[in-house]
Amino acid sequence: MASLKELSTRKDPLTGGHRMCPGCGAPIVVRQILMASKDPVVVVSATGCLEVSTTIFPYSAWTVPFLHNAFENAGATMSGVEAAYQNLKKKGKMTEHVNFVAFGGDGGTYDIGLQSLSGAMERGHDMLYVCYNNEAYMNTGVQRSGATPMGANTTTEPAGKVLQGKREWRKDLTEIMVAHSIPYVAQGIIGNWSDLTRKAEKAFSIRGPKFINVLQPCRLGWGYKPDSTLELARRAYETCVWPVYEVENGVYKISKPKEKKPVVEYLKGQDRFRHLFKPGNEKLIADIQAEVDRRWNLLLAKEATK
Amino acid sequence: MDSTVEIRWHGRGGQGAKTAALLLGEAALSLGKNIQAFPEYGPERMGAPVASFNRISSEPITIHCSITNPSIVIVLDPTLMDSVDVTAGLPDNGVIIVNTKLCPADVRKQLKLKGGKVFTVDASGISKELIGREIPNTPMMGALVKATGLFDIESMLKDTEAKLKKKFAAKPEIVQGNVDAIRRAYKEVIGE
Amino acid sequence: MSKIVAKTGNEAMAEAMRQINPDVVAAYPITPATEIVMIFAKYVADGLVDTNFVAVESEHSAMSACVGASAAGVRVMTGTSSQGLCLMYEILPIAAALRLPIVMCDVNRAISGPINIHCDHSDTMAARDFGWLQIFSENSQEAYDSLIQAIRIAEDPRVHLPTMVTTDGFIISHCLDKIEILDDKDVTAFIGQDRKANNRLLDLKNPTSVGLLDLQDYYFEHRVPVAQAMKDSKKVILEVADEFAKKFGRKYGLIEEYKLADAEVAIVALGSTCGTAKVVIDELRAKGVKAGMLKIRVFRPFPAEEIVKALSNVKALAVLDRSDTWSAQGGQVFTEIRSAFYEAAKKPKITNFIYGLGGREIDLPQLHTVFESLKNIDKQPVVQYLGVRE
Amino acid sequence: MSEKPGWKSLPEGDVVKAGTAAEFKTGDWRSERPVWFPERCIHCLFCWISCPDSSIIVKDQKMTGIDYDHCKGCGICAKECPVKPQKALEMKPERGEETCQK
Repeated sequence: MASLKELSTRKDPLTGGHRMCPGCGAPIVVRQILMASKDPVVVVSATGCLEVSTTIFPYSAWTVPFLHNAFENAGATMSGVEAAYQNLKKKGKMTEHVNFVAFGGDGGTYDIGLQSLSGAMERGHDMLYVCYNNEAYMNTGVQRSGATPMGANTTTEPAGKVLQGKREWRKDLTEIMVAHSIPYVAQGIIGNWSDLTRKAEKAFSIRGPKFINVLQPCRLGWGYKPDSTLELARRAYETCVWPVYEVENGVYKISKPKEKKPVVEYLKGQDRFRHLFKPGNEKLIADIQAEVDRRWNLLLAKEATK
Repeated sequence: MDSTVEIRWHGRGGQGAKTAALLLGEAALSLGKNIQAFPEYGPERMGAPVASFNRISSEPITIHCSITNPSIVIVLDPTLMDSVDVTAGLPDNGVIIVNTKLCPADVRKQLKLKGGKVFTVDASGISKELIGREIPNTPMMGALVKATGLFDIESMLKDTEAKLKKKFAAKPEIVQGNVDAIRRAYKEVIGE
Repeated sequence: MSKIVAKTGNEAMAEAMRQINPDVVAAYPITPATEIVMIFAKYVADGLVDTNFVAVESEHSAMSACVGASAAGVRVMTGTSSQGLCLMYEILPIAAALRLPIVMCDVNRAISGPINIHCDHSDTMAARDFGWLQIFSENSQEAYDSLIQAIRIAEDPRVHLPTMVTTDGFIISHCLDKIEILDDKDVTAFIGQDRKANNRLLDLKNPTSVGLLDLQDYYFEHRVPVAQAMKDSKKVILEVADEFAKKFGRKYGLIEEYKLADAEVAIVALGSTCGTAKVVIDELRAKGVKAGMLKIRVFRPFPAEEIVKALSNVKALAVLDRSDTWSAQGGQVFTEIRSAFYEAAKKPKITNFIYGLGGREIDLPQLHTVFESLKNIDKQPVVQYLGVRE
Repeated sequence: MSEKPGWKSLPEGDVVKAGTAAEFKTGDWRSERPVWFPERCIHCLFCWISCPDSSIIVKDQKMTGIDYDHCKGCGICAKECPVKPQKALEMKPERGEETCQK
């Protein structure tokens, strides 16, 4: 695995001067994933925070070839780019190996782009799809997505006098991707660069479709101080709210925290969960803990069965 | 259009420039004025320079183009003066009100401003002290009323209090803090 | 050597695609266009083409993959119809704004609802404002010839716009017809071996960003060039048609005039109806009626000047639309032709017949009715629905 | 608006050369700035790999400074700096406390 010193000699895929919020995690995901590639990369991004803020004409923060098409079609768009590349390679017009990486937020991946992603994975294109998952539609103002956790306050499922934020458990997209039987699926966080770049390196070493789901705290939508982006992600890992694991050819490998902390440790630092701590909402927190435990145990069982 | 007052608010994403314009618009409406309040929409994020606008008139307002020659400019963040041309389009008899600890003469020098009237107030300090957080937008409304005489401060406070009470039903302390901050800024704003 | 063969419209288009040998095809099945893709997929399976065929999971993804592949710099084709085209609508203007010369086989079919698989022009007409060139075909031969020409037109640096070539669903797509197929080598020579792309996404040495966010200060400047390219494309279409005529003998234009020179009554139509109308016109001419027809081959760009010039001596004109704008003001062709005549000193009286929706038969007696109505054009309503029960 | 190019001089099709955002300065977004203390720095590069704005300058695998033209002052670098007891990066107010002297 490449050391930070070694990574620092590679091309930074992004320049400064983009318009993401101070402390935004999305560019950190991009940098850690793409710098893991020794080979040239070509990027497609779904519409979203990352895309609008990095490519305001005539300013592009991408130093690598970049294409944006629309919101729900990063998977399909990359399918076309990759097919073109395979054609050029077949005809001897391109020789160098290229890693194709598509980025989508959770809205563009879990929800509106799921069909396009599923199709691209099923067809076996040689590409890595990375979901920079901040658990809501942040670009349009913190609306709930299929990735939003139960209880979180969003603008389309707000906490109010009667309802306490999102009423449904989040969709487990990573397991949906595992069910595609693609060679490599992983969950990671920002805040653990060595794990994330190792996973990206692993993904780049495998031909075929790969998927990595990266939890990326959003200071605007989650509500915390901008310097805590990485720390908060690590809290999600330590509480097993966001398990960090990989599935290579169907075999599970889980990174287990030294000590599994209670979910409260994760929830309490965020404005989006603040209402859960009001008197009367104790059961909601207990429910969340129970569901986190259930999913964690299920995952452990999957690892155990091999 | 002579009866129309046009205002431009400069702030940073997350500082409440848009909210300030909306609050001012609503206050002016309840004082019997015709109003518009609109933000500049872009992909800018927290911390990025943003602007928002008001039109206030005793006549009906039908115009829907952007404001290029505001008679009043309010700067919520003094650091914006380094990078944004906050005085752009300001006429010679215009008014600029800046949230800063500096005095008007310092601001005039920094902006290399020849005409107009400069006012300053430490809205950040006031909000920190009275609201508990740095949200300079509401105190700046008090400074605005003092500097321009747009409306009667007590009438405006009454209306804003009612609005805030609705918005922050769960946090009454914030409402009082905001009202006090507006009143304090009204008193403390310095002109030339 | 060219050869005369029997082929349906779909087979003819698939044959043209084989000869064009595009680098990437991304497509999804939909009646009545499915067959084009099926035949082409077999060519891929048999190694008759070098194409990377992406069998996507929807038309939205088909057009999205086409945009990706075309931005990568290669020659890209697809085929669809009706709801499939509707599902592509979101991506069609992106292809145009990115100036990607994607070529599409589009088989005209009614749009839902109610669901209907048969011919009308609603799908294609609703896509008229997305910056795609639109070429209509009267029969399989025209579809075949136009598809080959479309590659040249779309890839011309003066154009660089996506292009759709249409046939009428079932009426042409599934009708076996006699057509002349060109020699493979001649087709390759005509279109050129490869697309000469600019701004290639896969140019790793000169990385670019493609498809940026434009705010108020740039969006307009990126849309207007599409209009200019559309304007400039008229000349290119005619140049390509001339070269095609010189090499292969069949002549095409933006419009086709049928016995219009001295016509007093005339119709305007697109697609397969034009062939049927020619028979009616011949019958009327035999009876001494000075009847004629203007066929619109190219609807985008809209050949307004050419249409006005060709019809200026006509006294009464019926525009036939196989689709409706639902504006209660007539069909797309009608409203555009009326608008084109606004400045003209000499103009015919014009009425509109909307006909054939959902594959409703258009036959000789109905077309005779249309011509009959032109005798009393002053008494005709502006818009009429032909052959609909009240 | 006047100095921006017209449509006839723009490149075809909504395309720009890579990396032009470097010309766009976001340094003025800062209210706090990271200050680097080279003598404390162990060149672990945690700050560099964690920076959302590519604003930690690394040369020959060593931290050499901060790109204040683009740094937005989020504070992640200082937070992630592992050096103890005093971090090699500290957040300081962007400007000194200036007050009205009248």
